[in-house]
Amino acid sequence: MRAPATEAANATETGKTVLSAENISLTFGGLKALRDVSFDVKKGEIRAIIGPNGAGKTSMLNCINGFYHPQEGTITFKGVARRRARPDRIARQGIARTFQNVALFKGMSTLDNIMTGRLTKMHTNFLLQAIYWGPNQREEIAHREVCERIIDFLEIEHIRNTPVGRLPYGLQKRVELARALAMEPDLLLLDEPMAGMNLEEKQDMCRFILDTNHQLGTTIVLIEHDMGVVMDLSDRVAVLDYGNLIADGRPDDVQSDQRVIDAYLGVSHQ
Amino acid sequence: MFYREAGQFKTSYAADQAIFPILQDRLFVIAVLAVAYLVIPFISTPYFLVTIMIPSLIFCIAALGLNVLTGYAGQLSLGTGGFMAVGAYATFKMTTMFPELNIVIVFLLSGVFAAAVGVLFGLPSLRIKGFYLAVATLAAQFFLIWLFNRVGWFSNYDPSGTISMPPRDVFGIRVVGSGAAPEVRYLMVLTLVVVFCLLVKNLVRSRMGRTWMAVRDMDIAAEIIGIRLMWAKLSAFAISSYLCGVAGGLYFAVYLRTVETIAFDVVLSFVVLFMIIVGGLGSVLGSILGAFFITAIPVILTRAPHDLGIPISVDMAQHLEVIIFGSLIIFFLIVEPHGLARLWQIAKEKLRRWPFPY
Amino acid sequence: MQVLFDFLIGPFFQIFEAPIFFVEVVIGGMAAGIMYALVAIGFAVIFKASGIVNFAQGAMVLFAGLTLVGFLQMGAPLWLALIATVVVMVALAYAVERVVLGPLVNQPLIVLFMATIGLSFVIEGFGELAWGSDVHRLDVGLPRGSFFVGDIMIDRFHLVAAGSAGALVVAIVLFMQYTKFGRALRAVADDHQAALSVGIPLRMIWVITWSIAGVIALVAGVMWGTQAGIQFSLVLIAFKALPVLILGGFNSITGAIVAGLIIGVGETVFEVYWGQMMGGATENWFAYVVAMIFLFFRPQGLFGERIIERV
Amino acid sequence: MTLSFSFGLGRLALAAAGAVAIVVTGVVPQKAAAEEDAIFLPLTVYRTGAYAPNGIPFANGSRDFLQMLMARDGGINGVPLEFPECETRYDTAMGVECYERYKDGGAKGAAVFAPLSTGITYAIMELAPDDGIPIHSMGYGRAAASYGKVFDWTFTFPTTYWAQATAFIRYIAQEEGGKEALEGKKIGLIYHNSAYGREPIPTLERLSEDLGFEFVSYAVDHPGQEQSATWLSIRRDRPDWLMMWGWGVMNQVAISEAARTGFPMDRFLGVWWSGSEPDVRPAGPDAAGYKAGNFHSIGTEFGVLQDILEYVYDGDEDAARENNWGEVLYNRGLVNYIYLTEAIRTAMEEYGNVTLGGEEMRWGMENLNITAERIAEIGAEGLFEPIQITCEDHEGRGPVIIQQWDGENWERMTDWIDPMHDVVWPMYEESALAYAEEHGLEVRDCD
Amino acid sequence: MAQDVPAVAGGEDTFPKLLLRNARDFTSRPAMREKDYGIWQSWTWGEALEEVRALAIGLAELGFVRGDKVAIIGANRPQLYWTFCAAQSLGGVPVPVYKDSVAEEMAFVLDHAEVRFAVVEDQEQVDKLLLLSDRLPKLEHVIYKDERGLGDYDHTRLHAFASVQDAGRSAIQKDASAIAEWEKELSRGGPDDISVILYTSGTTGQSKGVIIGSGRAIAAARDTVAFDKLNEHDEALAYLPLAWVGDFYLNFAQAMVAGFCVSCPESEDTLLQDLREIGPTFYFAPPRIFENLLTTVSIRMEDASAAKRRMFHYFLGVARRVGEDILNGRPVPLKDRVLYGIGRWLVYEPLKNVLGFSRVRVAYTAGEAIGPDLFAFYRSLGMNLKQLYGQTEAFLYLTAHPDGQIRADTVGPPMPNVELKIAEGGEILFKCPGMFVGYFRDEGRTREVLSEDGYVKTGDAGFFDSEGHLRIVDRAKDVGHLNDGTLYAPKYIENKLKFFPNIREAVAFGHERDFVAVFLNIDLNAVSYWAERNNISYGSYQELAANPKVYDMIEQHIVETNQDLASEPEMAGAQIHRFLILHKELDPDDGELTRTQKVRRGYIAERYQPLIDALYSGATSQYIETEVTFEDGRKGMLRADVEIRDVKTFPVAKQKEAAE
Repeated sequence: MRAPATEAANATETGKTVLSAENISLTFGGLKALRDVSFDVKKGEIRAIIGPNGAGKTSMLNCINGFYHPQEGTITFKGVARRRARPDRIARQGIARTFQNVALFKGMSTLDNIMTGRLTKMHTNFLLQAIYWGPNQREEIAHREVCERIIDFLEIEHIRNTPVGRLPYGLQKRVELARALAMEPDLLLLDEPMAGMNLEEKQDMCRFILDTNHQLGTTIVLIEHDMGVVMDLSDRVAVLDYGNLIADGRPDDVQSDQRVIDAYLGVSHQ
Repeated sequence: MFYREAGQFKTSYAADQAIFPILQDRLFVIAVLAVAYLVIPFISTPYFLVTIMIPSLIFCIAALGLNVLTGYAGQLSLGTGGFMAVGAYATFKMTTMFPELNIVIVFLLSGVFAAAVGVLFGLPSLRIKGFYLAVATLAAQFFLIWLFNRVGWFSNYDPSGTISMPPRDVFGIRVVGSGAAPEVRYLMVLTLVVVFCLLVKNLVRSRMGRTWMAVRDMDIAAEIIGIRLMWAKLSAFAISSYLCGVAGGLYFAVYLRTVETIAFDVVLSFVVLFMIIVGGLGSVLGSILGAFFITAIPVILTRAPHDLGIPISVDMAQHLEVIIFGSLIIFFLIVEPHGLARLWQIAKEKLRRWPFPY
Repeated sequence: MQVLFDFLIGPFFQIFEAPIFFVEVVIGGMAAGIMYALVAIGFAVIFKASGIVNFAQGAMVLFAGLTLVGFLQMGAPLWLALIATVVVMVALAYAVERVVLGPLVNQPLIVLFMATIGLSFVIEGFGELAWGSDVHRLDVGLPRGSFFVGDIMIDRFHLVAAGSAGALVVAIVLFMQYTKFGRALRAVADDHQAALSVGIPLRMIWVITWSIAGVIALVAGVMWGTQAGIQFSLVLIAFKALPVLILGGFNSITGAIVAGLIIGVGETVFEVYWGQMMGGATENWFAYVVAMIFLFFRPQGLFGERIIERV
Repeated sequence: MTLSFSFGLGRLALAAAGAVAIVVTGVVPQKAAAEEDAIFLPLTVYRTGAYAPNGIPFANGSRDFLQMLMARDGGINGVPLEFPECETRYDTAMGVECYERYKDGGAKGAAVFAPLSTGITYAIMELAPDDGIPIHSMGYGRAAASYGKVFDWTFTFPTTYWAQATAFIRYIAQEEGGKEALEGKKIGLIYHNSAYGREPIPTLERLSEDLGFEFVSYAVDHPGQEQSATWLSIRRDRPDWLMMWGWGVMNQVAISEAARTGFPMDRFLGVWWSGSEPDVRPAGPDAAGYKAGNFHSIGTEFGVLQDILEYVYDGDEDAARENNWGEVLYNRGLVNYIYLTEAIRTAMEEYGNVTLGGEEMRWGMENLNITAERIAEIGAEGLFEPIQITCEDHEGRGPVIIQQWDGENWERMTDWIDPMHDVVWPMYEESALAYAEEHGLEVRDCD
Repeated sequence: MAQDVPAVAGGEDTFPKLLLRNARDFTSRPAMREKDYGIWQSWTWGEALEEVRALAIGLAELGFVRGDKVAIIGANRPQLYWTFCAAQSLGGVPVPVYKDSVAEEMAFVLDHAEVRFAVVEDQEQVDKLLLLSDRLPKLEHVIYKDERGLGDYDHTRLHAFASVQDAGRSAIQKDASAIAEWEKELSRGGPDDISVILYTSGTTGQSKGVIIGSGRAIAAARDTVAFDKLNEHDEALAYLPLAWVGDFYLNFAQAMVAGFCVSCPESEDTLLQDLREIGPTFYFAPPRIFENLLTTVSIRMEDASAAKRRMFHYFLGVARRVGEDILNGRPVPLKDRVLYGIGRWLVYEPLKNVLGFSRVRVAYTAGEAIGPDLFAFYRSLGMNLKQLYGQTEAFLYLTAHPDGQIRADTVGPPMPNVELKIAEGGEILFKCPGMFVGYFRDEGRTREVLSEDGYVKTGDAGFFDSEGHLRIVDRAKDVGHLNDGTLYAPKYIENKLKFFPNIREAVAFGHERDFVAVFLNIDLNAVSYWAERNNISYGSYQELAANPKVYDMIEQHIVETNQDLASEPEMAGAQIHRFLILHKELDPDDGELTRTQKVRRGYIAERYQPLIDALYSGATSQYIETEVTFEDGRKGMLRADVEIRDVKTFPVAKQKEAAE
């Protein structure tokens, strides 16, 4: 296998910051999900967030894509700071994500699901859509082509027309990634992309994530439990524990950080 | 059995995305249209046209409308009757205020008013979901009916609040009102149904349809891929109500000719909802099948004792009809909860795979 | 200007001018609300156990009323007629479970909802077929007439209705709290799997739920029937119960009572003080509009369980 | 998806059967199996649904009378009658279906339609002229249709809602001691919020202007099971008299509520559709004193009812009572078809004793003249008043009585009261001409 | 329609010249399709010319010169077919290589063929070549079609297919005369050019590079195109291995000559679906594929409702009884005609449609003997299935069934312009228009296969029957004798066995032995289905194969076979006495089968020597260890006790029963 981490990391560490979250605190009722977490993502890197269950990893992603609104702190994306913004606006700014528990549109086929990723890029008005032939068809076809390339990229041709509800879990995750890629995001958030997969599926998914990062140049933030995967894939790792950021750095450094070992590695690998 | 798909391959996305990608389906649709246009008007009795075909076709449009909202966008609505009433009264007001205006244009415009009202009553959908929304839309139903009852202006101050359709011609042919031949009315409605089916089908296979379905299937995920929920839901309400409005106009002007508000009461909302459930949610074909099924079955059941020469009293027959109709609905829901369209789909798949079982 | 005054301020003058009358209006509204709630409770019980909005509740009210009247007309004494009717309602519940719910288990709720509408047709057709379409006078000896407390007129019948509703709620609550079935039923509401582990078959629970709803329908039928005779229109009272139901939250029995009172009072006050200005007959939509506006701020209803969205 | 595939074919077969049924309905000729030469009188009835309690007696009266004619006379002047029933459920769409189903029935098509619902009347009034079938909306439907110059195919005799409203006012004036006494009185109307219920409002508003009484109205929406707010308003307003244009359960609830809230029942006056046995039955004795209008008498003493007892029920009075014999709406159904059979006789004078179609029937109705002698001949003396229809006057300006519920039975309590024809006829004309204008109809010349 | 068929017209003697002609004559007719990105991407002949030209000029820019060899490795892709033509246009020689060859084989072929260029499909092949690069000093440039995953590779010797084409296109853009130059280069080609070198894997020994001359290839293709009246309206599906003569012949040579359209499936997994979509009019498949399809059909029908199954089998019966006769225009009772008509509507046409054969006008099977029942099955459905017999050295066709003279037991009369003769000992010798030039860099073996009078030895034994049809008995060297002198043709027996759906592979032994015994492979699909219905649980092929109930069932099949053999006097002596079911499936990766799925008898005999000994020693079971190669190249040991059974045999039928 190729070893992208070292080579690519050198290339991207100098990349400019695409997203920075500063002093984020998020509270639900009395529960503090995130405490004063600061965190940045550089262009072109694969950034991992790890931590034990309930450490606030998903909450962090939810803050980034606007599903939660942190009580304190600012999130700056592509140089623009924001406090409260609806998820759809943030999606349009170029952040896509996948979910821990697949959030596909169950009633639609794989292709249609991926096509929904293109919705924000389609512009014909509804009258033209109703007439269909003409501008709308041209637009449909243009975006279909993009989606077909993604289908090809993720090797899901054979399930193109299958309703996603009938797909096995591993493929659903892949379709979800496809949908996110269809949005051509600048920043891709992956929430446990490999959860519940077998070894072979995990390998495939790793390959797709790397290919996405390399070939499409997409910046990726991912949450993952499988330490091996995280260490292989990511350029930098942030470690959360009980809503606190306890370590942040290159995989090797993080791995050897005592606090991390105590809080996370020690717990889960004893 | 009838399908010969070998050799029907698509060399372009345009062909692949066609409404009927299979040749045999295209031929079938053409045959159906040919029968509808060239055979039915000439062999049917006026009774058949007036009591089954015309109302069924009109309900096709209404069901199509509700299906856009409920089947595609996932917003349950029981306000259909109200939106149809808006269309009916708009038709009446426009055609009496502007007698020169082509009646077909009046029909098409009347939906616009319904759409506006639909958007207004669709606002709660931004917060409310499922059955709660269904009941909330009943507010539209009851309020609108009350409003038309109450405000004399809508009925041109008719003492009884009833509106009746004055005769109107298109190209010198009487299409509505006194003297309009059933065949002409039928053909006009049929044409509108064909056009609207096509337009809706186009919508649902384009961006709009996918937006709606995304919201239907998982609104959170829809939002996160950049869909504006408000816009998506309200557009569904608008287009749904537009179609219901047009259907309401036709229901009034072409089918009943004279209506009072009770014609649009909540029962009508349920009837249309029945159509799409029995026909199939999220399916244009389902709207059509459902409309015909729900319209025609009671008529057939009512007539059955008479036609079969069974000597039972009308009240007995009516009670039996109600029971049978209710049972049929339950039966169909049990047999195929996804509606007649799914049944059709299964039949088609079976024929495509024939002689194999899978 | 005048219009605005009439609309915004005038009615309040009226209220202050005749406070006694206002009290009567409120009482009348509460009475109406109790009547709505009687029907709504039936919905709530079934929804709580199975998530189904049972549209046939109206038809069940009619059916229960018709059956009771039928037995009375056959010369049965009241107590026997009541028992016989309860037996019939339980049989109906059993039949419904066998024929309709059983085969539709695990289907989307909208399908079940539609099935109950079909069921509604069957029940009403069957009821009419069996007992005829006529208006039947129902007199089970409930007190009639009114008396005055001070200047306020109070209807004896309303007191009875309120009492029945209260008793019904208490009975249901006791049933839920202190019987095995009741506990199972609550478990079902939370989690079907958990219910199975309680050791009561799901189907049995459904039969019981629908039987309870049948008994509630009987009570509602008696109340409504005493007022206007047992007749087909009873089916339509389901529409009066729906806004109560959503306002209260579909699965809350307390909610049904409270919302019934709110809607009853709200629509009566509105009709008396504002409705007349608008031409009257505002009750039908007012209830829904109140419910709708309310839902806009609290989408799960008054007592409904909070909907928490997670990703 | 766990579909059983073996089940599939059965399902498909079923769906196919449905489709076939639809097609068969359309293609099988709609021919009623009946005698070739019978006069075809389809009866649109509603024996089911929310309004069935009122529909059943009416339907029975109509049916029994026509059966009696067949049994006693073998028809009319030797020409048999065929009168199939068609259930409308008081629903307009179903009524239209009935109309379409039966309009071409029998040898020469339906001779006349009595739609028995204001909604259906409105709907088929638009259709009937095209088909050449006269409509008889007896005491319901569009009041302005009395104006024969515009509505040449519709007949409203013997009277209309508008006329009745004026008759009520005349009665109230009588009770209060003259028209002048109405000045300053408050007269209320509680009405079914539909075309039917709103019919009298313009007339009453007009009269309130003319006679100086205060008119207040209370709308009750369909179906009208909950009227507590309405009755609280009534209690607050305390009208001196209250009229009711109610229907179905609304009647029963209103009468109960009136009794409950202590409204003086003898000042509560129902339209003729709110004044039959089913309406007062649930309130029972509490409703005693309640009054209602009518345009025919009640009771069983008339010759024609006795003939029915003899020819239809073989003298079995219990069986007859089971079928509502002698009840208010029973008599009304009967009177309806006395009028129509008389119109047939009139037409036969012109066209001979042959099977009549709509065209001939219309002539018969337009030239109908039932004299007192003729009423006596029929055995209906006192049941209704003589009437004459002309080209211009499709109403016949019939008079009205008031009846009262004594807790057990309805009793006729007044003599025939003439409506204020001078008030309503200009209104008929105005409304009819407006309709003609809107619909581009020609106004006939009746001179 | 027929007038466009350039069977004799034109003087094109190289494929590039044919391409020019097609681009001229059939400019806007489709030349190639590929299922890609969800639709059938299509190229007309005009577009194909442009693609080939761009590629050729691009190759030339890379330094491709006359005489260079280019290896072509990958699945059936239009780009790879274009490479054939582009190389030929520059006077180079395409050398297609089996894409699933293991590194060793590939290294041999590439080295032996002295390739300078390789055009491959994807990363997998690139990786393989990079791995072998030390051993292939002559290989200079590797061009890959699919860029996926190759972005980070060192691109000094690596080129994307598109970039080569782009280079060609920009060369044209810079200097329009590049086209003319290319066409000039192209016209330098002639009939004596080497059109292609096809490495035959052969059933034994090292691969041989069969040199096919351009003029001969085209002459052969012209004859066959005329024979089957193929034209530019035909459709074919290219799914056979690129390196096999059949693919080059059918989908390149014939397509070029006739101008028909060749479609490439999306992937192997979607082959059946793609076949169904395209619905080819001209179809070739080895018997194995037809057999697999029939097995699938049978299995799928098992799940149908009883009524439907009865209907299905009833009408298949009708077809079996009268189908051939009706299609061949022989008199048939009216009732059967009517029944056949109904059957056609209810079963045959739908079945063909589902299989993708609705439009088939001409279908061939070859490579192995086809079971007569199997053959009859497809024939009776109304599919024009024929057999042909040919060889790489002959550039495929030697004999084929002409329309109307089709018989299951023969491979037809010689094709036009083919000379056949039977040598003593029964070996078939030929001379034909497409005859090979020689084996590349292997004079010795070239001489070996040529007879003194210039005929080529096929190595097959056969004879002509009374109607002039050729019958193949077996590989000449495989035909043997039992110890008692009885004629023993292993393939004949094996084919009979293999016709049972439950038996996938059979290897018969008997030469110079006392009796005939067989190794069997069960068909995992069919038997596992059978097992499921008979409540037999199993964990692996091995377990299933060893199950006594499976043995019982297979034994029954063998008894039937013996019964059958007993009825044929010539073969009756060669009944099967003993059999065993192998504990593993025969696999090309283990060298037991050729890449074309033919049994390597000798190797198997060697590998399973203990089993053979046991067969003839009378033992009832035998322990064996076998080395196996897994998909990823790892090796492992498989150990098993294999049961051996005796089978009932039958006395030779005294007199032949009347024809059944």
